[in-house]
Amino acid sequence: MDRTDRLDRLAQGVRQIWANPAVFPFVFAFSVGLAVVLLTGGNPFFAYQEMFVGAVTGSGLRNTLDQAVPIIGMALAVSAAFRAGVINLGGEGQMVLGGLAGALVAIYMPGPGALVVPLAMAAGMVTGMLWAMLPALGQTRLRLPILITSLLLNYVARSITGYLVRFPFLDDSVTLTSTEKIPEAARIPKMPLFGGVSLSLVLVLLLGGLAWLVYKRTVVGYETQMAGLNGSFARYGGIGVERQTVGVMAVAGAVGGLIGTHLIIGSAYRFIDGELVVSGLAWTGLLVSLLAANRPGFILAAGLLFAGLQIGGQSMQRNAGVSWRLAQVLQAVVIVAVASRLALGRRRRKGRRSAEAEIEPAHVGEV
Amino acid sequence: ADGEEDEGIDLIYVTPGPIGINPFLALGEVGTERAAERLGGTSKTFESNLDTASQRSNIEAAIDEAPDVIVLTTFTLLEMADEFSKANPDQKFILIDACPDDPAPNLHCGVFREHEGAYLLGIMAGRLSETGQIGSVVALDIPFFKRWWQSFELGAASVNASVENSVVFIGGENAFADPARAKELALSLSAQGPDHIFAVGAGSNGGVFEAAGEADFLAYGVDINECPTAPGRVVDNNLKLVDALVDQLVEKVINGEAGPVESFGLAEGGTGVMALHPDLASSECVIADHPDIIAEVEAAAEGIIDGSIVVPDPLFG
Amino acid sequence: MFDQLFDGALVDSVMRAMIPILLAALGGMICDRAGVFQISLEGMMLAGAFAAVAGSYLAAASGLGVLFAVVAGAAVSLVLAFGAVSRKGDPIVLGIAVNLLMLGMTGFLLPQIFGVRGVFAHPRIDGLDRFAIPGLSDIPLLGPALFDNTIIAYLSLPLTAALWVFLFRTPMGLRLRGVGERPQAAESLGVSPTVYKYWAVVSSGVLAGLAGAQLALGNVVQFAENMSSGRGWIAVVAVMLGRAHPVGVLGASLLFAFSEGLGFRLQGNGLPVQITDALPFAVTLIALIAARKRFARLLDLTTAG
Amino acid sequence: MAAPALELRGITKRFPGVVANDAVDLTVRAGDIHAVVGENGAGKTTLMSILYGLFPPDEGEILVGGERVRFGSALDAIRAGMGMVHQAFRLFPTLSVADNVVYRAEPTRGVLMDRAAALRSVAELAERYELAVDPEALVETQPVGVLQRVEILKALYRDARILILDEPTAVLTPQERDRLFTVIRRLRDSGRTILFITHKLGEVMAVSDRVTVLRNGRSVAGLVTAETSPEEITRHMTGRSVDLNRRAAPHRPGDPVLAVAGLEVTGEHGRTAVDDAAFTVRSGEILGVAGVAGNGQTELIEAIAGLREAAAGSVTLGGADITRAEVADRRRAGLAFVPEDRHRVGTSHLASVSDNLLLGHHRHPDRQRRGWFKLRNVRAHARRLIETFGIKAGALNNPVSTLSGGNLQKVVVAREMSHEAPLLIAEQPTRGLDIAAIEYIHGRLVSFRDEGGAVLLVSAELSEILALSTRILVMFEGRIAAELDPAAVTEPDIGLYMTGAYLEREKGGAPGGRKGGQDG
Ligand SMILES: Nc1ncnc2c1ncn2[C@@H]1O[C@H](COP(=O)(O)OP(=O)(O)OP(=O)(O)O)[C@@H](O)[C@H]1O
Ligand SMILES: Nc1ncnc2c1ncn2[C@@H]1O[C@H](COP(=O)(O)OP(=O)(O)OP(=O)(O)O)[C@@H](O)[C@H]1O
Ligand SMILES: [Mg+2]
Ligand SMILES: [Mg+2]
Repeated sequence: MDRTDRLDRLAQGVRQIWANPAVFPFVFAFSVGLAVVLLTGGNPFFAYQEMFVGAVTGSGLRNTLDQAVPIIGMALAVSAAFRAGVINLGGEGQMVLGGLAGALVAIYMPGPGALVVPLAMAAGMVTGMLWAMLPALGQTRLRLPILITSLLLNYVARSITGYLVRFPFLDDSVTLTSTEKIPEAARIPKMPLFGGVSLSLVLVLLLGGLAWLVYKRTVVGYETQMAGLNGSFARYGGIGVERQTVGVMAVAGAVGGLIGTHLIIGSAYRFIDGELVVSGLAWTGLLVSLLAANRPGFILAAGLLFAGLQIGGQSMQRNAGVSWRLAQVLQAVVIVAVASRLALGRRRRKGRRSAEAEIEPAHVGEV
Repeated sequence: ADGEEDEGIDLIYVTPGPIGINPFLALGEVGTERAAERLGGTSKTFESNLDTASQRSNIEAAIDEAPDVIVLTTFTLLEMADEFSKANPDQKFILIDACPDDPAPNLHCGVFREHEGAYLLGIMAGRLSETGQIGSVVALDIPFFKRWWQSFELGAASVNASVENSVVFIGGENAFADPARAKELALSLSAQGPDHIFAVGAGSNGGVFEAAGEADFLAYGVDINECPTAPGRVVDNNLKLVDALVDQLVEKVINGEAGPVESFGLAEGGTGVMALHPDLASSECVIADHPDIIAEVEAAAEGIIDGSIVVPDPLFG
Repeated sequence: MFDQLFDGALVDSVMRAMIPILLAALGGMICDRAGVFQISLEGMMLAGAFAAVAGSYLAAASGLGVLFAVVAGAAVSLVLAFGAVSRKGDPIVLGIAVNLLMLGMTGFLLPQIFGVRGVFAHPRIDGLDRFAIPGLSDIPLLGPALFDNTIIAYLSLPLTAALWVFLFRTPMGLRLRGVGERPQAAESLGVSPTVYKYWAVVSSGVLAGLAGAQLALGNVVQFAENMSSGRGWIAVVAVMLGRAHPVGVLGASLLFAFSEGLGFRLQGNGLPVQITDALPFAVTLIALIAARKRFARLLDLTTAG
Repeated sequence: MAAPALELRGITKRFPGVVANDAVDLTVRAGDIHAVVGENGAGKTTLMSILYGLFPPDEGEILVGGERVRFGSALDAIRAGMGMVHQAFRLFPTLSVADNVVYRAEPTRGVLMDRAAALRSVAELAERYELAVDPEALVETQPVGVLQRVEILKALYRDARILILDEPTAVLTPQERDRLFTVIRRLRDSGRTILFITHKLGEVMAVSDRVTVLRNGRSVAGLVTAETSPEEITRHMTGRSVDLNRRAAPHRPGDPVLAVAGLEVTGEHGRTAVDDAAFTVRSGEILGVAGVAGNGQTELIEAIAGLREAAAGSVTLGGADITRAEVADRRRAGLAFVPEDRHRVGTSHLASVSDNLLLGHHRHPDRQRRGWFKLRNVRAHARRLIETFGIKAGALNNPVSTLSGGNLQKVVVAREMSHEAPLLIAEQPTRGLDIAAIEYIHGRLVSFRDEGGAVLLVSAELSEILALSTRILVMFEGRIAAELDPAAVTEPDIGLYMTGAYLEREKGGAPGGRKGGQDG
């Protein structure tokens, strides 16, 4: 076999990889980013290098893992609803209210950490759950779409927490609108890993595994998925879709509240008004779930990736002078590319007879 | 860098958010750069993006580089400054605008007595207001900003006991950079009577000044001389000479002369108003047309400096 | 107390808050009628605001700013059109992604082009002039708001009426409604749903771009990161609450703008900001509940299966 | 002789994995009624869609009046004089009849629509062709028969010279069908050419001049109707001959399984869809429910299956009152259900074949324990059904949308029958299926009955009702208009009840049964 032949085959192989429908959206997004940086006079290769280095080396790795905890957590939360066809945009409110409830228990509840921490988590979960059930009941009882009400309730949740922190639970010894500090004993400990990754990482990994098991192996997982794929079919088959809507929202809210609690008693150590909202973590988690088509394994991978993009983006801004917003652009373009089934070469959109197993484009409620 | 036996000193300035939303943050950068230049070294700026993850990763990246001093700003970074200074005893930190209760020996705080300048602005408003009503448009309802709006009220009351004060908060998604909301609030505030409005909204202030042009009121700015952005509509500003403070404090820290908390007010030249500034004539501030009030303000400033007038700090009693 | 709350300045403030929401919601309404669920109004509005400021700054002329805004809104809308119409992607996923994309892109371009972060204000940015219509602008209470305003504001109310005529009295409007209701039926009569959906989405981009221009060159004269701050989402709600009918959309936009303006007022009257901030959203929720019988169609659009 | 009205040469259309049309030739003489027949999936609809410009052929050419044409869209086809009435109506429900007709060819005054002119021309057209419609009525409020007239008016309004009708009779009563045939003939006599697609050979014989048979995407025969027979056509369609007239053997029913009493159901727009329905279904019998679509059958079935609330009355299954029970409880009480819409209700296209076969008895103790699936049993169950029912499916994990229409229906039937429920509701179980698939499903229903099952069969296909039922109920305007004995009635008799024709007359004259909804 001669050289050019082999080169041809190599080129073909490379093409096969990057034109692969699961890979191409990333190739596309990074190409868009490259073009944008070039056009605005930056050096994209240096920028990408700094982004990568910053995300996986030194304290960057720990920060990436720490950032991945809430992203994966919120993605898992939203996946519970999305795969059942329930469009929950209220993750932020569920997270913020849960976070405050968890913080209050951690601050005011006396007792040993081993008791207070789980209780704080439980308080966060219950609060997030109850809050999430409001739009769920709105949909099942009043026929108000969850998509809209859950979104509007985010703003209400902000105001409620803002009020509570500003008035009854204000720590007036600091210059911020904030609760008191979480006592050392009531904090989620760090693991001796890469210089102190939060123990919550284990928690979300377990949650991911649990989600995988439930989605794949249980009757509930099957029923929720059937409802997400085709509500009429599910109803016809005897699945209580309405009750299920309330159920998956409750789970999504509980997990959201848990993550909110983690963010306060495992990371910030105070509930500062507005801080959780500003982080945009609920939205990042939502995007991760969409990208992963609600599949837990993919959520872990995509969550790590997005966390890395965010942390690496900071490093890129520090060292390459390219705004971290590029990371946000890359995240969004990946989703657009996947949702649009972008691909190279052959026509991707097969007719209804296509049996090929390909990465399915992100669909709310469709796995 | 890397703290080896290099000639000059290295400084890293870490912000809690985008520099553009707050002139205050820009001044911190100027001060850091100036110090580096004066002391023959280099400086870098790590700009965060308002969320804790980016702030944390920037501070850690700064610590990794082990510069001579890391300069942090605003109360937002208070917790992290405390945590990281205790965790890295060999690294020197400066924190501007806030201070933990028991700062580590390697953490040096620089705080301003903003209430002194705000008090002086209050005197101007108390004298100039025709409706006897004044107001403030403040970014957030947090205790820190009481130094501005409460002292503004106090100053006004000192010259006009019957003055009424109202305060509104910008809030919303983006309080420090939402000029549209600030403008609406200012307009609705002015419609209720106040004709002198204190804009304590950093990047949102532009909205208040635009409102001043549309509804007939006069505004007051913060941190820098904001009069030129809206000539004829801004009376004066509560200046915070962050650049000077950072510059001085860096030098003190390098020379080992800095205490745990350095407070800067009128006496130290850390805060002030344009009325008493040498550049008043070219400032485009409305106050320049009122020499009588300037005289009164000057007297009050002297009283504050010599202690005959006490402007209480609304934050700590 | 009431005369303290309600006066000309409140009307003015309500009008200013309403115009961007109304324009974007009219765009969303057209898409809804064409059967495309449009939730990227927020992103397109932001793109419009950025482009408006950029154009106005570069040319020192507000006209060019508006043109830039319209082009930017339309360009961004093509992402949704391509993804949702040509590629049959999920419009909800695409809409959320487009919103994030524009937040990132404008935030990225701001320092890259103008060297500032956060807020970009500059004397070169030419704001939209307000034209007073002599006589009418002197009408007490309503005059200044309605007849001393920017060109975009003047456009928006007649546009609402024009869209009503377009939708319900012209052949194109009939075809558009048909496309939204039964694309196969339209296609079998030679009307291409794809073409109509593209135009609908691009129109919404143009309108959201205009909304952004009004925000950044009319309401204020500067660009701030994330300055649309949720108005696009409110427009989505307005489409729903107004049942994709021009009059309903106008009413819903007005309701929201009014409760926001009222919130600002109430804060001046001593209500805590934490409560007044929630007012427009709470009022919208209550309006939704009151009008709940009517949302079956949207519910079908937004729930899988 | 003049050029043929229409000529197709070597039309080929491939879809991924299927050649829907394979070098099809078709010549249609001007002024003919030309029938096109073929089994499911033979490619009839595809061919007509190509002819109507909905998508381009991969190969081949189309000649209209001897001229080569290329249709980029339906608009080109309309301009060339084509008109099409689709198998599934393509109307806009919330628009008026007039708007539906003039759509895309609206009369205008300036830039505005001239609504008065639209109403006028639709009314005129309707009168000229005796197609009674109310131009101002909203389409969603109109019965099926009217909808079809609207479809035909749409084509006539555009002055279609060649009119394609894809399975137009599937939803009509025999009487409506006869009226349609009159219209078709009148149109032919006015010089138009008609292409007429159907599965029903009786219709071919009754109305067409010529007939083309498609099989597996090829045109296998072009016949003159007068010179052929149903048997010959069938042979061409299937490559073998089948018995078209099998009737169920008489059978002795057992105990009541389902009892419905005084049932009232509210339909769309708050109207009473089912009014005071009462009947019983016994084990070992098939109770057929006939009626024109839209007379309450769907609502009746949905109320029994728990998909729609009953406004009054009671439903008892195996002795238990299930009037207000949830779907799951009804299924547990012994109800299986083959729904009318297999694409949207009976299956979930994106879900796998295995998941589709599981629904409804996924909580069966054999398949799960405490909420955890016994995956091996689940798979075995799916394989067993695929084997027993001869479903042609690839891997178990393939999406069910990869199956053909007949196999999809087999999935539904297999799943529902394997519930071993005493009651099986079968709603339009063979709609649109080819003869072989119909035979198979009929056989299954009969053996289910023979094993002591009770079947409630709803069908618009009178031959099916007659062939399978032990007793027949006819629904008209939400009421049970008659209970008939299949041995004593003919299709036209049932048709008269279906249109309410016998309601006016008092009892007496009606053949084969009694009026009213009493139990049998
Ligand atoms: N859009 C499409 N994509 C993929 N395959 C298709 C498409 N349309 C039709 N087919 C397939 O092409 C073949 C011919 O279908 P067609 O609808 O023309 O059959 P038909 O003769 O009209 O059948 P029926 O009697 O069921 O109406 C079938 O196998 C069908 O599944
Ligand atoms: N929405 C859909 N998605 C995937 N496949 C479909 C869809 N609709 C129809 N099909 C497939 O296309 C083929 C032809 O479709 P068609 O609608 O003609 O069904 P059908 O079985 O002929 O029903 P009917 O004649 O009663 O309408 C069927 O075999 C079916 O499997
Ligand atoms: Mg067909
Ligand atoms: Mg068919």
